[in-house]
Amino acid sequence: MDNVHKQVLEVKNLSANFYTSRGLIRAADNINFNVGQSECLAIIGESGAGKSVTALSLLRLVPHPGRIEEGEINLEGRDLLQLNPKEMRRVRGEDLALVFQDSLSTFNPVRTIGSHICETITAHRKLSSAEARDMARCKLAEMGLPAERSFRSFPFQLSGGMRQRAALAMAMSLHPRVLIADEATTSLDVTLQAQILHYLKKHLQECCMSLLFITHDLAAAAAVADRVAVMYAGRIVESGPVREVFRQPLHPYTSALLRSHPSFCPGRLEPINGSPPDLADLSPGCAFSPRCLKGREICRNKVPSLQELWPEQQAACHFHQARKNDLREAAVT
Amino acid sequence: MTFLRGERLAKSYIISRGWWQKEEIQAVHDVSLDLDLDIEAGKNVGLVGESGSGKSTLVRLLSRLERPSRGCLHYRGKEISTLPEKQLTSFRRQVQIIFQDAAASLNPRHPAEKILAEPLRNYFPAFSRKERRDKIDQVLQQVGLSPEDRKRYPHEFSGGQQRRLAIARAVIVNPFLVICDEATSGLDVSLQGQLLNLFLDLGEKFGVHYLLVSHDLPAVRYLCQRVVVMYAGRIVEDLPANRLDASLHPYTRALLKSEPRLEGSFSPQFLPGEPPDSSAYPAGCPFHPRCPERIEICAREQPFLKEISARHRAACHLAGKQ
Amino acid sequence: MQVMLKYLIRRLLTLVPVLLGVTFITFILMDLAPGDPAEILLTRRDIEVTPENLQLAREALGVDGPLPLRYANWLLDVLQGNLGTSFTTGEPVSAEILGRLPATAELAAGGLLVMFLLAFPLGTVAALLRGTVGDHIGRLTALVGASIPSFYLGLLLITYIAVPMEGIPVMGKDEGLISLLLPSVTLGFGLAATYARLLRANLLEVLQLDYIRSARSRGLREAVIIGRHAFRNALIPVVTLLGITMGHLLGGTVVVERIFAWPGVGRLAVEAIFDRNYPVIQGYVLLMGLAFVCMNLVIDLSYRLLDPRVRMEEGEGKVS
Amino acid sequence: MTGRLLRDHLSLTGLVIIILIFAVTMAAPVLAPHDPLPVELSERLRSADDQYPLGTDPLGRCLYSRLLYGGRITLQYSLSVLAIILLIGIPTGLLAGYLGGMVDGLLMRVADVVLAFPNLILALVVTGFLGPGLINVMIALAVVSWVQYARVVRGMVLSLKQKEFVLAARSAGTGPLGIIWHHLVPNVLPPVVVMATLNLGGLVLSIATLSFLGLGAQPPVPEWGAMINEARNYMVSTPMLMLLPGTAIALTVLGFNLLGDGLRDVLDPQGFTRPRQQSAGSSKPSPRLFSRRGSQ
Amino acid sequence: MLSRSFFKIVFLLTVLLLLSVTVGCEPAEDPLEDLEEDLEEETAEEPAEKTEQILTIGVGRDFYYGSEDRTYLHGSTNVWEGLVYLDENLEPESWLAEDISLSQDEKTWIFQLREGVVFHDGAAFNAEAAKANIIRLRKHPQTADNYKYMEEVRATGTHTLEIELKKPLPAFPVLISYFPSAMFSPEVIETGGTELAAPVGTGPYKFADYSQDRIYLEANPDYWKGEPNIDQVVFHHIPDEGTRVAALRAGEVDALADVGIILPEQVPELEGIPEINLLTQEVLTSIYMFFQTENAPVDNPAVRRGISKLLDREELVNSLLDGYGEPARAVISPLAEYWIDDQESRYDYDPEEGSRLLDENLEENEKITILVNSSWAARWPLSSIAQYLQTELDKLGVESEIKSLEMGAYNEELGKGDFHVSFCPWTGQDPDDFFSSWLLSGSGFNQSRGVNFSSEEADELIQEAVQEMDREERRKIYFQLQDLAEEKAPLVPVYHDLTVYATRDYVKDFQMDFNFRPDLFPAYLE
Repeated sequence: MDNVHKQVLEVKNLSANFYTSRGLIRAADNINFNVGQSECLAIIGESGAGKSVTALSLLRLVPHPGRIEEGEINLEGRDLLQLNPKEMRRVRGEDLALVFQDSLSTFNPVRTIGSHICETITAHRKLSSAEARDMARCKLAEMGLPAERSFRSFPFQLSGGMRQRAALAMAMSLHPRVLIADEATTSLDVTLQAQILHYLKKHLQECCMSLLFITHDLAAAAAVADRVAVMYAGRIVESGPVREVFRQPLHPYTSALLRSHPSFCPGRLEPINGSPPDLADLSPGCAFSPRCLKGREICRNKVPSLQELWPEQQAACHFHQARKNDLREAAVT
Repeated sequence: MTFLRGERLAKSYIISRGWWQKEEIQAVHDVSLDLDLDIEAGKNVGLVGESGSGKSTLVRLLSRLERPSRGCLHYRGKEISTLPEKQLTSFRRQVQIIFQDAAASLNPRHPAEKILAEPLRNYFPAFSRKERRDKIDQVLQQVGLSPEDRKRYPHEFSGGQQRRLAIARAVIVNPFLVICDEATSGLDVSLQGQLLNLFLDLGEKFGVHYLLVSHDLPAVRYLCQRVVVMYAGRIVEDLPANRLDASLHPYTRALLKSEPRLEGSFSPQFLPGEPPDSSAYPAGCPFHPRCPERIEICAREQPFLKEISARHRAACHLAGKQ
Repeated sequence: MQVMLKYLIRRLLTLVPVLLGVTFITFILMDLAPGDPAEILLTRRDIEVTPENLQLAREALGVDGPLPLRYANWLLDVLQGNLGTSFTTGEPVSAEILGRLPATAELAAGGLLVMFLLAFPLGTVAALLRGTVGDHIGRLTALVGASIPSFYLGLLLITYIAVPMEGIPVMGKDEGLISLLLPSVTLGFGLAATYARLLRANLLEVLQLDYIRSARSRGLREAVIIGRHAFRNALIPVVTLLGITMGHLLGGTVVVERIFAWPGVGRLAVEAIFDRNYPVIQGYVLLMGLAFVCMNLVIDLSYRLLDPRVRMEEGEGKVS
Repeated sequence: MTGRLLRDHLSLTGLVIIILIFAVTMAAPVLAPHDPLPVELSERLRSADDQYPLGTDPLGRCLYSRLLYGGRITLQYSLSVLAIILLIGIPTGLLAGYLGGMVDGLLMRVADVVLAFPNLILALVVTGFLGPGLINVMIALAVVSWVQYARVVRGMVLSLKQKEFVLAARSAGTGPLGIIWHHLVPNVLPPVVVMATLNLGGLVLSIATLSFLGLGAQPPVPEWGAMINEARNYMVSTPMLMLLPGTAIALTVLGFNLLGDGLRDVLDPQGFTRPRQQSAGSSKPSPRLFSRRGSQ
Repeated sequence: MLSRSFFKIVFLLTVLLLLSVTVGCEPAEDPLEDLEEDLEEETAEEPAEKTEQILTIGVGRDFYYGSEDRTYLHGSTNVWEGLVYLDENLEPESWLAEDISLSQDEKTWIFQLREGVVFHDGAAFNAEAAKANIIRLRKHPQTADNYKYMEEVRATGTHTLEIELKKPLPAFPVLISYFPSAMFSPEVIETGGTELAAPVGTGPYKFADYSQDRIYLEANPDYWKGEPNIDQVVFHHIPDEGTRVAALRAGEVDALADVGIILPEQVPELEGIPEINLLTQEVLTSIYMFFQTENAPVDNPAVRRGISKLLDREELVNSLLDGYGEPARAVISPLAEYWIDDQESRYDYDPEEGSRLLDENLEENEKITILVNSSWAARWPLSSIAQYLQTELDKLGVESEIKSLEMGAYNEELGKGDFHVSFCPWTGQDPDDFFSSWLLSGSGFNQSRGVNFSSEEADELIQEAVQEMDREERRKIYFQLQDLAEEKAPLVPVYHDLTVYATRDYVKDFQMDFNFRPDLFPAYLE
């Protein structure tokens, strides 16, 4: 993997906890990753794995009753967790933008698409409303939307695909450094998903933007990402270049995921048994151990740490760490 | 004999706008579809289409939950589209349906036991209480739940378990055909995999055939031998799943191309524009505004589904001409 | 705008059967009233009941002939603004009611104003302080407020506020705006409680919606988020409730007017009911029915102004 | 479900208030030291003592006894009205919603017309025509209120009818009656219970209001609203006469409101009984981050 | 932001309400508003300059009767005057007639009218005008009875009016005193009919306007006694007794003056307030308990007497009325002392006797319906009395039911005759007034209140009494009639009213007479 990517966003030891009536929930536990310029990092995982909380943590928008415990979020050298609320507000939308899954609820139903984009622009830039409007129309057109009509439309008047593109236009209206797409293509039909993926990729290259692509759709991640991080029960269990990870998964969870998906599994599927763990009631060891076919004694007692097992490919698994040397050898030969 | 055959089925909804103004919305146009359901023709049939393509309406027509506005529905050679509910007992038992939203398809006020007993009581009134109970226990186990779950209410199950319960209700009466309306869409990968395998297993164990309605091509390909593609309320292509690569309709090909893949650099050749709204389907070939291969005739004339080769039908002016 | 106009026309047309129903009920009330209205009229006026007098009175009241004919006649009269004459004063009912209508309208407006002045700050503050002691106290206050019968509240206000305090009138509407104070409070208080609760719940619900999160993620100021995005959307269901409230409000005026000797139609109606002054009751019911229907129409229209989804549905937008 | 209700302090308070008021008023014949009706002029306006726990009213009747019996009457009549309303409203709504067509059209027209009048006003007028008296108040309130239930139930049925579980039941071979009885009724009832609880408070208020206006309870019947009306001239000299029944009404209504509010959260999460926007719902509940799962 | 949405809503609502106001047709011009504005302006501006004095009087009933009524407005408004009034001894007193005399044949009454009196519209008051009034009153259904013995009315001089009767009638001046001889300008009298176009009288105050429960009166500068002190008088109808008193306490009305205007139970509330003068006045009003004499079991006089015996009038007056009243000992008001015989009391409390009478004459399971007029109950404690009676009946095991109805409904119920007992206030002038209203077969109140009492003996005696020229003889006949009333008891008196009324302390020389008519002429504000 070439190292041309200048790191734009570096996340270190980020933890976000929820204090609920059912106890402490570690929704994001010691998360580390970085995203380079023009790079796309996909975070994949099943629902409840902590992907969305991680995304919201980056913007410091973890909903009540959650809060960020510790860590560092470096955006081009600034630690976002050290900023005061006003500075943080300037960062949101301007440097870090977010696109949600459900574009219908992203927009306030009683305001036009245009007014949403304009208010985003004027919240950060000192522009006259006419200038803001022009800018907004321009952005909509860039997304292949009929600018004037979509500008004046209410969210419910646009079809799902158009709306998602409008949401994308809104997020990109200020040329953010990093775009976080939280399940942005999930509920769309394949052809529409292809459209969105197309626009995302296009902007990635044209605007020197970084993309944090959060999804549970392995195929979409595979299609768009340069690198991928797999989350399970609030932790990153594996990360690495997308092809390596999908071809040769190191963590049993990753490989099980792939074997559950008809696109990646040629024969009969071998889905993971059981269901994702209850975050409020995690076993002390590896969270995947109860479902893991390779689970051992140590897996149930000790949390494995993320270690580089392969060039640029890391995994948190006792089993593989034990076989680390074997792997290295395999690589050499 | 064809198990179920729809002939020129059409469904339109009347939208009332006050008491003098009505508007008719066509959800399904002149759809002819036969479900032979043998190994050769396709034991399991996949119905693929994007949202708004009319597949859900077609499902409701085929399962006679709604009456078609036009056209006939033949069940084992017998026209049933106008039969009263009372004479549909055999059909109802043979054709079961699993909905996308499992939680909504389970009465929140009934425990699992009661949910499963309901079809048994209706279709097998001769069963004794004990027989019924045994049957319920057995099916619960077969779908991966335990007999202890009998007393639990739907909201006490996880999403995956709710789906299993819905499946159990469908298969408990030994149906011939189970229609799965988006039954695996929007689920986590592992759960989706589990359910797909469960379908396969039950298919073998009970001799159940499936009509899998989905927008998820990989899942359809995994489970089905035959794929029917819908667009704008019409069937545009109908072909064996293993011949998908040889599909002739540009829409089917676009669908296949839109699918993100790991292999090869992904540069989706995405379709321009939006799927048409059911209130205003374009004239001519409904796909022509988005079609990369459209020719002059496409805007004028609507192509009909024609036999290209054995078990392969397509509705495209270009199909079979190359 | 044309969509709006079309909608308005359509709504007005659908009102026709409702209004026919309303008038029919009103008419039937009079017709089914126990006793012979002609005889009642005579006894009311201390006039001897003789067959000749009865016949004269009957003709004057138009109470002979078969029912549909009488209804048609009555409806014609009503359309011309003729609601008959009051048994007690002998004045035309329409004049009597219209003369008192402004007072009732003032009262209702005052009640609404009080309601909003109380409900908005309360509801908003409670929502923003969610979960704190202040919120619980607010919720309890609101519930208690909604539970106090308005007649009781009115009496309490008279005894403990109006009488001891100089300058706050006990009754009537002679002192200008200040006279409106206590009746409005009595009328608006209970409703304010309901609205504060509703507004709080709506704000809380809206505040946790995705588009609020989206607005935050775009770096908008909190004031803009609450004002522009949360508040307006939280108001939409409030407007829906207004229709029901109008009923409570109109009903409430009856009680409040009686307690505060407010010279409005409500009091006139109660007196008429007690007096079996049927023409006045009939006029009142008709008027209230009309007013209520019209108000609901206006509320509907304003609802459409607030919520483009409803506005567009029939016109340009898609069909759900 | 009950657990959740009991955890909420306010609903619990409501429940306790209601139970207490029910218990106390139903036990009135045991608890009341005096007959609430006979006039004893020599005992008039006595202040509280051993014989009269709360003193006497202007006609020398024990205020405490009258309060107890008054509550009994209020509750009895409110419940009776509610029973009538439910017995008429629910079946009508179910049938209209399920059958549609003529029945539905007719119901909706009737509802439109009845609902074109403010509730209290219509009740007032109907009572006016029937003549004063509690029974007539009861009839008037029932006439006026059943429509709302029918309409709400109809609306619920219309929405439930499209729900997958009803379609599934058809597919499971259940006939119309079975669907109404097994699938619609159990799902319609909980929100109706909420509505009824909240409505009970409203009925208590309506009965008291009509009695206060002189249309309801006739003397010497000790109804709370009528008692306030009788006590008005003693507002300054003997305020207790008015304050006690007033507080009693407020407390009862509060109890029902608290309980109904709590029940709504438990029994009616879809919010059928809450006024909200019509078709296009912006308030699609956002997915909870951590929903409770059953263990597997 | 908050406020913008908020004001939008408020604006919408305002529009909505305005709309509701303008629904139908435009509200008629409101002369009252101008007047009110005038009043407000003038009171508000420079209080030092004593411009206009306004007296607002709270009353418990509407004094505005309208054009079809005999007098259009109640006499208490001081707008009109009659020919004759009564003095404290209930003897005829001159009013618009300076002098009343009787012709030789005792059949013609000669009224010498006051000179220099003009109606509010400027028309002169003279014999012709009076004649026109008498002709109208005779035709008017409400007063026809008072003139039933009249043969002819003649204007014999400019100010001499002669009324010829069919037979001698010593009580005629009394019979037509106050209301039945009300004089209105000939201009407003409908020719040949009975309606009045407007209440244009001769009194110290002129009618200005009626609106929203208020009668607005202006001083009549041309009043024959001189110009009244107070410039404007407003009669404000406040039906609710609590509101009335509250309004007086808050100073919104300057006086409460009418019969029964303040209930005895409200007196403690007003006592001890230095700004309020509490006054009492013995009035001609008495409270009666009457029976539907055709309905079993009260068709039996013994039952009626029995029920009457159950009422402890002494206790009732002392406790329920706090002493504001006089326990009745005769059917006639004690003000008419002369006509009452010296018997101690005809209506004393005797529960044993009552119980015996009821025991003997009442069958099992007979239910007594007690009707209460709740409009009156806002001025007299009729409902309490009814409940008291109910308790007393209950003690004897007699079941009863109270029906409380307002005026209109009450009258309907009386007409239907579906009741046994009811209570009413009644104000009489002279004994004949009482007997011929209540005991004469088919006569006024006897019929309209549903008593339906009929007795030939009574009829004869009443006829006889009214024609008896000898005062002493006449008195004896009335004693006989009182015996008969006691014996038959179609109605029994409960108590005689002692009305409590009140003014703010700055209202001076304001007094109500036994007819509860306040004399507004001398009154002034300090």
